[in-house]
Amino acid sequence: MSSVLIDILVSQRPRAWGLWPGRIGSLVLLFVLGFFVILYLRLARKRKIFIRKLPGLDAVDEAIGRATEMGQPVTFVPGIGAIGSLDTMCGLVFLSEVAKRCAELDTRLIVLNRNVLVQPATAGIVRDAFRAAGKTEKFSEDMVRYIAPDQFAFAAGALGTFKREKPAANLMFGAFWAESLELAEVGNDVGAIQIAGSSSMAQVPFFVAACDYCLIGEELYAGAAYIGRDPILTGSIAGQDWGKVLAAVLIALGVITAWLLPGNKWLSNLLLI
Amino acid sequence: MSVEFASAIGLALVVLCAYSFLYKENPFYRIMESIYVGSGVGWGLATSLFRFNQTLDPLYKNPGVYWWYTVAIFLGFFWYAYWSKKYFFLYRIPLSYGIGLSIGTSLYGAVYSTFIAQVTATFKGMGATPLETLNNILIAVGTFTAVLFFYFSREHTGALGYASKIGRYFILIFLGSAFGNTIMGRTALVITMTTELLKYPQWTMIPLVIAIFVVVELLKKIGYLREFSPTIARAFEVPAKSEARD
Amino acid sequence: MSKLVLSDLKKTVPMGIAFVMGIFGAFAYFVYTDPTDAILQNAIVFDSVMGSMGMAISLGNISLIHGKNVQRKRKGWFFSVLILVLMYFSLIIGLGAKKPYLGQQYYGLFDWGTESIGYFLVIAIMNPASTTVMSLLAFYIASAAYRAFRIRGIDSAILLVSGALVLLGQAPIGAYIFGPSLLDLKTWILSVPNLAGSRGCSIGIAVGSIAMSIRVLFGYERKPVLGGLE
Amino acid sequence: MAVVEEKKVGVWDKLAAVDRRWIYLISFLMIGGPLLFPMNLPIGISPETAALFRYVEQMPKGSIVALSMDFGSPLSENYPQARSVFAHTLKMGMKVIIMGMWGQGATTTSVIMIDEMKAYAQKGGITAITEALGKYGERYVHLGLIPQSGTGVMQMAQVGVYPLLFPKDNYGNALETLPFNKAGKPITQFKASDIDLLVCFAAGTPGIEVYREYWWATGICKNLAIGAVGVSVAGYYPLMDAKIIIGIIPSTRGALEYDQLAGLVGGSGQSFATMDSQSLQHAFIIILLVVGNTGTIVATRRKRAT
Repeated sequence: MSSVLIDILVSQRPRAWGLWPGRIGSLVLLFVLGFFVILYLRLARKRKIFIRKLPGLDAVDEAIGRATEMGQPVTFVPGIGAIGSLDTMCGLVFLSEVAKRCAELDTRLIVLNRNVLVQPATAGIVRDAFRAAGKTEKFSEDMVRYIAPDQFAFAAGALGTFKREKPAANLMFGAFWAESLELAEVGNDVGAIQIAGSSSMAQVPFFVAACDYCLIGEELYAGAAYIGRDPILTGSIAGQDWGKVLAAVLIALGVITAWLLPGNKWLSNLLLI
Repeated sequence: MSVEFASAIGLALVVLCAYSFLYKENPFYRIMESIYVGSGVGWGLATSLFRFNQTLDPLYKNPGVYWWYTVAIFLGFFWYAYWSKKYFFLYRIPLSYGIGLSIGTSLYGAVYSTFIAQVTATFKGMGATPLETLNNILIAVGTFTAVLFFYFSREHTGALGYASKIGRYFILIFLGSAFGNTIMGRTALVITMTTELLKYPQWTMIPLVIAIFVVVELLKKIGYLREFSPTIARAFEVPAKSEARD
Repeated sequence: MSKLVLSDLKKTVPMGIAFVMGIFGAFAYFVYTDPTDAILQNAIVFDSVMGSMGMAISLGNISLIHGKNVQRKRKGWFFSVLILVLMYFSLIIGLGAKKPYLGQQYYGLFDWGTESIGYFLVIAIMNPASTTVMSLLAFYIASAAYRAFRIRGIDSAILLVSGALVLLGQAPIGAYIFGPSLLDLKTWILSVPNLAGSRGCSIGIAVGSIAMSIRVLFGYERKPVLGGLE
Repeated sequence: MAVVEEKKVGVWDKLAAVDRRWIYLISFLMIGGPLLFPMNLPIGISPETAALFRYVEQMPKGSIVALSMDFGSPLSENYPQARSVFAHTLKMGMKVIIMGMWGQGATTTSVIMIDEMKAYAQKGGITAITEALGKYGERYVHLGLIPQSGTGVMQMAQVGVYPLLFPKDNYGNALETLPFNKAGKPITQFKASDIDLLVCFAAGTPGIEVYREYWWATGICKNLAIGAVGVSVAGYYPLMDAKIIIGIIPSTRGALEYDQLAGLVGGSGQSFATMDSQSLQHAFIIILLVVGNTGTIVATRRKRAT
């Protein structure tokens, strides 16, 4: 960053230090949303919190079971996002459960990676799952493949892998871009049961069209908390719900104000302090 | 032969090999795939080395101030600990740093641009025309119910059931229209590639590749190509017998 | 005893780093002071330098897996040879191409005069391959639409109708057959119900991502940071 | 009994389970056919493209138009849009600045665009464009890549294009040697506020949201327009609704619409034949939907009957 830019930033400040004007509402909201999540993480230790079934999550086990019966591999794609993206992290959480099941059932698992830094994380998770099942010798480096950094070089490699390995189950959780439909269509073509999840809303339509089950948007994050069947993590989903209730209440309040007092913007001003 | 001419021929071959995948997985596609993947990795690495070198510019110019770059470089070597079974844990240091920082820096964006901005954009009352008013109502109702569609800690029955059902319809319209909206862009790409292919000298490759393809398929049908020696069959992953159509 | 502590440190230190960086990164966006601004800028540069150091993992991993394929003469080992050769070849070409050539810019570190081969790699292989592989989507969309858009209930009917209307509104042929009002209908679908649906999803994603961030930062969800627990 | 059933199965069931390769083949013919044998179907004009066109038409001669080339190769959907707007603004006598936040688009693709535009203008005998293209540095400048995308754009708004951001143009000419000016104000003193219209051809991020944040929201330059790729068009309607952007050029279709409005058919490098391909492909997908659903309805009817 050049010194001129820092000067500009400095010149925009009212004082030497303080809270950014326009961001205070966001900060308060972040605290509120975070409070609900942490509250429910605590509450879940004391009592069981009901979470409705997410369609698709139970199907993950079924899909792996089917692959085991058919003697064909399971493929897993943790998205093509960077390691720091939350979608990729959800993908890693799903992978750890999938790898655990595959290690228990002796099913061949193939993980396809695009990002250099996600590759070691996925390798570590799969290796860990096999070690936990006491089958270290069954893990091979070939299970976790790095294909290419270029988006469509990755897609080309993944499509070829699908056609050659003929997976019976194809699981895709993470951040996807234009290659989503290619992966899903070819996976469907080779007859795999497909379960996908993404918060890239531009790609969800294609997953919905070509996969058997799809986790839409927030369901991916909820699914990541739910898949391990850990009661504490599952409980925190109820904290998320309070965030949505808050959003719904804000929308209702804002719309009612706009109808009753046209031109009055107290609520949006409040949120954008 | 000029570089441009060779590139044009190469382009035609690459495009035709890639499209052959639509018919089925075949060695031509696989050759294209391997060349593309290989050169993509190598070239990408060369480019990122260049960018890395650029990032280090301050260190070269002013090592006294930017000495901490060397610390980053040193910690960067920890990535490679993942190959070791004993020192695997070292690799978590750069990993956790990156994850922590990117989660932290994305929080403001998550609250502001995907929550507050979207919520406040819904605050609309009477419009200038009746249609606009209706649209404002629809958007408000749609957003309100679509948010409730994602409510997890209760079964969707009763009032919540109705709301989430309406929200579901809005989300379905969103999914359907996004699907319909994409086709044009993808078709445009096929048009570009086909136009490229129809230029001279690219088009000369079309009959050639199709002829090779047909000949190979015919030879397979007759059973001639089954006679491959095991070494070659293994090297090219050619199936032992002609593949059954599904 | 000491062993136990060490194995704990292997987990707690990374969790601690993630927590500290996460909280700091978040608050540096809300608070302004000279030191935090400077530290945040430098922390991001630090991350990018450290992250760039990991890029050779790709080289190692591909050499390892495909090298083994070749060594053991596994099925399709010829293609592994192809990948390995092309990878090292294009790495050298890429490193050596520095000057612009035929209107293309190159980002080599050294001046080995390999621009013409680099031009071939980019123009003949990588650009067309990337566009062609992307354009396969046009065909997959057709077959996906054929299979998926079947009316089985009210849900799939909504999906089908909204998809078909936008589809028709996009292409000139739609307005040709149904008149310009179709264009208005398409615009209305995109700007009203589509907007509401996507807004709802986006608010959900915001809430979900904040919850996920908290679970990771506060150590309730450890798998992403630890990359395997052992 | 079973034989009767078999006969009833007939066409629809076969169609429902058709090998998808037939779909691929027909799609390919639908797209490739019109390129060889054009039909030249007329196309309607979208209001969002017309809005941008009308805005450019009413701008006075000598206004500054900046094109932000935020996409990759010339094979991209944005390329025809950029060409189309470039041709029109040159013809209308505007002064054009070419820059961008994406490496490839801002440098090599822009060079290709200028070359192809020269060839197009000479071939079509459009002297206004040929003349303008002959005066590099006076009628148009190619500044190249905006360093550090977002921060660079902010710097342009606060400090100006010179000397930190663009000491030299894309060809290495020092900026002070160029005669480019706005009513006597040389380019070295340009700031974002001197730009009368910014058209951002965005394939993704960084894209229009950067200009929106640093230029529009701060009130420095409120005249933004966007050339959008098909996938993201839907997301920009709210922006146009909120009067944040003047107009949208949707996908390659928008480029052709703009050509038609500007009376420069071929200016985008797109022809009506390409739109014929689009039409046929879209029509084919509609036919697929109809066939698929008829098949399903027939199947359910039969199930009920038995």
